[in-house]
Amino acid sequence: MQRIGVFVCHCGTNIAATVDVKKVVEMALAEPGVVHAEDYQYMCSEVGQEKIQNAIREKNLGGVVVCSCSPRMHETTFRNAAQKAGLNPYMVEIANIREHCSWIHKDVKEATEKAVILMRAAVAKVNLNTPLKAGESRVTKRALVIGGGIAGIQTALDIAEAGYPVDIVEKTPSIGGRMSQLDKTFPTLDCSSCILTPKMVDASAHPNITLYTYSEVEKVSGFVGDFTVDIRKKARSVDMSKCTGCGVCQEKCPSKKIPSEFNRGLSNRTAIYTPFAQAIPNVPVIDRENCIKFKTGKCGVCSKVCQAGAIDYNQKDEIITEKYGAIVVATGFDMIKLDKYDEYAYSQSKDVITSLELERIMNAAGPTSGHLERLSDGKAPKEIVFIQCVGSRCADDRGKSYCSKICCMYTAKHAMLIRDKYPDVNVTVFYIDVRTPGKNFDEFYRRAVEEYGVNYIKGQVGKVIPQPNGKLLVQGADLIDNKQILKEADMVVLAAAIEPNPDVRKIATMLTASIDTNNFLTEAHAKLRPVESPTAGIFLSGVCQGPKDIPETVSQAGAAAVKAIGLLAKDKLLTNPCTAHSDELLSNGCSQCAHVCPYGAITYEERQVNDHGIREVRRIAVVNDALCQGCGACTVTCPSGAMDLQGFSNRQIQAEVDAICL
Amino acid sequence: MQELINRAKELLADGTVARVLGWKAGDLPFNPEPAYFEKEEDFADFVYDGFCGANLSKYMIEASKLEGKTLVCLKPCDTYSFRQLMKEHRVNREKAYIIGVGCRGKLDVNKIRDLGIKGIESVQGAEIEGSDTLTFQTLYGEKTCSYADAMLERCHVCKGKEHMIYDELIGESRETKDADRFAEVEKIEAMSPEERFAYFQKELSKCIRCNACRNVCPACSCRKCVFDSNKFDSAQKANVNSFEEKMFHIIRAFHVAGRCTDCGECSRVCPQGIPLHLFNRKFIKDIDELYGEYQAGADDEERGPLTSYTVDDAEPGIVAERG
Amino acid sequence: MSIEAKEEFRPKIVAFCCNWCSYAGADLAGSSRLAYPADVKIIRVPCSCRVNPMFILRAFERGADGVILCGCHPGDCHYTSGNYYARRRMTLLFSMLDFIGVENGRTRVEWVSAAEGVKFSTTMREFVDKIRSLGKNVRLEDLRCRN
Amino acid sequence: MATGNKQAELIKEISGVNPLKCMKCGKCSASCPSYNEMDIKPHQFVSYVVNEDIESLVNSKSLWKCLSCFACVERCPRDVKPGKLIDAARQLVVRERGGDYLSPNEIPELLDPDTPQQLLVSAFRRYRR
Repeated sequence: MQRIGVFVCHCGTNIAATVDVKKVVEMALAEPGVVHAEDYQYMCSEVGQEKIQNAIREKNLGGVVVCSCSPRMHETTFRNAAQKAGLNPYMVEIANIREHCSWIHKDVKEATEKAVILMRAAVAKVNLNTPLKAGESRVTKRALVIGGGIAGIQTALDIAEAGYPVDIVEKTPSIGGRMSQLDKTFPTLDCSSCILTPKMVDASAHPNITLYTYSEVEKVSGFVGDFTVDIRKKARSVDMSKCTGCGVCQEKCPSKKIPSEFNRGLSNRTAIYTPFAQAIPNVPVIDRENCIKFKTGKCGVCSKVCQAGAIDYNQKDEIITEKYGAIVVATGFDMIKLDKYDEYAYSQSKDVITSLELERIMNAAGPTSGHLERLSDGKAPKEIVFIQCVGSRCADDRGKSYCSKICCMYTAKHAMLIRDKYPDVNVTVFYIDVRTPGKNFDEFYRRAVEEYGVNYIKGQVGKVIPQPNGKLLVQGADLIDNKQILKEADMVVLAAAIEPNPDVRKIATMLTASIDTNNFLTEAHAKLRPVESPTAGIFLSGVCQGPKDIPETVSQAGAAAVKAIGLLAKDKLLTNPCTAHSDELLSNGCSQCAHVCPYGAITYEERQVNDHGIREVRRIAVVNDALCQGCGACTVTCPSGAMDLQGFSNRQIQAEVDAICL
Repeated sequence: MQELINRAKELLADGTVARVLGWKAGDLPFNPEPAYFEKEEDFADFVYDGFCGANLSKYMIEASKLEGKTLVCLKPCDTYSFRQLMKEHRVNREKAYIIGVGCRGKLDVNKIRDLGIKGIESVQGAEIEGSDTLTFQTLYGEKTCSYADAMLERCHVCKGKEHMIYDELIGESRETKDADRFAEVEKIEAMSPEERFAYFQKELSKCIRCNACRNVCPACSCRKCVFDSNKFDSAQKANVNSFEEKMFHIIRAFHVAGRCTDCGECSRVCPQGIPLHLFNRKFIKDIDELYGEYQAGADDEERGPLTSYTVDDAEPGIVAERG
Repeated sequence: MSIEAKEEFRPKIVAFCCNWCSYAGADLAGSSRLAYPADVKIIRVPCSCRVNPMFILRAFERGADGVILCGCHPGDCHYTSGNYYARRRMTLLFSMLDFIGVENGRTRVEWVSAAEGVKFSTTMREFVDKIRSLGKNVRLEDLRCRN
Repeated sequence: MATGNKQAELIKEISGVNPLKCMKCGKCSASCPSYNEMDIKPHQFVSYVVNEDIESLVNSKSLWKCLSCFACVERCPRDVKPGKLIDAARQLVVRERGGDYLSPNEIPELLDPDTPQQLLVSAFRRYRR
């Protein structure tokens, strides 16, 4: 029986308000094996930790139970404190009497009773704890960045600057991502490609960065410090080493009727194309679905006109397998589909467009080469209406429940740019609340209202009716003047909600990174660890973790890079010692456990054993501690209980069950 | 049977095998016992007839450790168990010389007694080549019954007479399947929960924890059973109350789930006549329904249903929906 | 059972929560102050595949009235395949318990992600109500452990 | 006003609506075809119920101007269903003992050509229930 110390935390009033901590201490002293129990206001504070350390030294404690907040918060804190006092850190157990007790039960008697039971369960578990020593595993000094937008580029640059090799995997033919489609960026209105292209060039020129464009991650195995990733480099049908980027093939390509994804389908592109002028790498890709050569076998104009002889029709997809220590997800976002929002007549009229489509229209390299005109008849619009929160802040199943955060700012930007370039155009914005928090953000919005006379109306738009005369009748409400507004507009711009890149769920499954119901990757802790996934070795950069604008994306990208560098800088990683262990006298060697092990950590050996006098060679299961992550699947498949998990052993969990049910 | 004995003697004589694992006549005409035959003369009381229901695969676990090869007579249903043990590396294929013996269904002495035939002194017609009717010389005169009426339940739902693994075949087999394998299970499933609970309470209360079912089951062959070790703090020598009766049989069925070949030995050897095969067959029925037909021991590589998964398996809630 | 008897019957419920998703979901339910009855006690396990049927039977033996196992949504498991194995094992176990006549409402599996605090607390409240309606566990209990 | 609180609770119960979910976006008013005839606008139904000022809601013109076309219920992003709220408020009046409300057989005389068809449909729907 261990000598156990129980430490009950008040957590200020978080616990003490509904749990009678004194009673818990009193009941703790009554538990067998408990030789010391005390409570303190903030057990996780320096003073609190010292109390634990003193108690360990004075009372020669063999085990410590801390009744406090969730182990996911301070388990490491208390384990380190115990280690400094000479106690093996894995002889510390946490009873979660805050999130699982005091915060969710109002009745003090009930909450205290439950806290005592949880304390008893933790004491029962600590009684059977064995001292464990964290193992070590090596770290591959290479990082992988999934997604080549501004987030991926910034993270890769920062990691590369620290001297570590980085690979960027980008699904589209060029890096640049969503930002490359923008015209100007708030709050400083500088041109998006002017500030992005230098970074793209740096990324492609940096010796430590390797670009895999037109490629996707196919398979990820392994774990922190030792990921093995298969990257599918899709066939570009162009030899990147030979192509000089002259662009002749794109001019001569006869198949010109393919909607350009880059221009959101507002203009067409050829079968062999680079997404935009400043594309990096500036090497075109043949879209095999629409290329006449691939569909019918005829044509082949591009290979005829190409002086460099770079066209190669039978180029095959290539699978590159690489080892990485850290993986950063930077998969970015897209606008939601508006088919469920037909009250805005998005699908009925070409003049109802989304803000991203407006970005392309106002962009000099866009479909209308920068002239603001209606897509239906090409005329210059006189009346433009912006509708905010289309699909955002919607609790129904049509849209997204969250606020997309960037629409108020980019709509103010659009309004300001339009009023500045075309003073005679009237701009009206229907809004619920204008949310422009941040440095110089509100001043930016006020400039749009005060200096450029953008007409902001507090109230939503009920419906948009395309009129026979080609105009759009917008029926909205003005809640301040309590009037219903009927406005004829030439163009309606919808600030549609944004959602994460649709195939991030596939990537999250591959990385075993947890993901929420809105497809945003869940961070390890919303406030304290926003750029790390709970899965060790996986970091989050950019909108894949939540809606954010470019300044935040870049700062988060840098943070993710620092976290990754922090990991790569280590030569050795402490591995989780709670791994499986096979008892050689009981093991049947029946290989059921190897089938369920996700990490292939179990192998079999013919070993000479002495089982109470019976000396024979037996086939024994052996666990490789470096690979085992401690999930415990093998312990249940093993009928005889030979396979057991250190730290969560069969007897420990049974002891907890007993303590709870008595 | 004689052909089997001659072949066995031959193999023993020319040294291909060091011993022969078969059945030797017991003290009564209807309880032959598995036995080793190492010398010519032992074969005097070698027997292979309708009462030899024992599945000899499990003995091969220990026999694989002995010197030299062992000749083993396996009935068609036994061969599934042997292949399953091979898949789990518990038996050594090279150390076994398998003779696939013919089978026309095995007899259940309890059924014979239920037919009112007691005090049996001798039996005719039970031989492998025997007839379809059994004649018994009993203390109370001569009694007869049909072979089919006395057959084990498992033979009425026999998985087929094809031997899964053998070195040579001796003797013909005759199809005996004339019932649906899951009929009994479905009959119980159709009962109300209270009736089911009462049914199993009655059946399991007879359990005296003699562990015969565990000792005979080829799938239930851990070096040290979880109910005997301190690994789980569940060491139970005897059932103290109804919970432990249920616990032992549920956990035993769970441990062999996906590995049980439905050889029916557990029910055959249970001295209390508890239909233990119902537990295993229930798991087999669920596995077949939810995860696709699977017969343990029918192949060498495929992973068992409990050590594999598909992304769209049924949710556990399906049990509640089925009601 | 009369209403009063039901009121003072406090079920004992054991919840096995996987460390990566449902335990974090329970924490989120806690930090969002989403109350659920105090009869539920949570045991942290590395993954839902760590829960052995013997633990569940052990809980019932020791007097638990309901056992719920929470894990990551299939596909989200931190160990890639843990919850898939748990799903098969629990389906078979629940089917066997139902087969021997134990009320099948007493056991349940629920997939709760780290972001679903609301779902965690509503699931717990639903489960406690279900167990209250089923009453004391008499079919799977060990009289010696009746305290 | 105690009765206001009781009436507000009654309205919430009949309509099954939680008015606190309203984020004041005004989409219901924007979609309302008979907005201009109303004195209390659809987005105000919600705040009147929240502030339990049922008296003025019940005596307002809007009570009978609402055509129950449920455009506001269809479009409300927060699922607050203002149409159901005013419907419930009408129920309060309709269910009042001795209240001077419209009885089904009074309708034929009141018909005049330019009564909007939709009003008839919703009236029939109301009294048929």
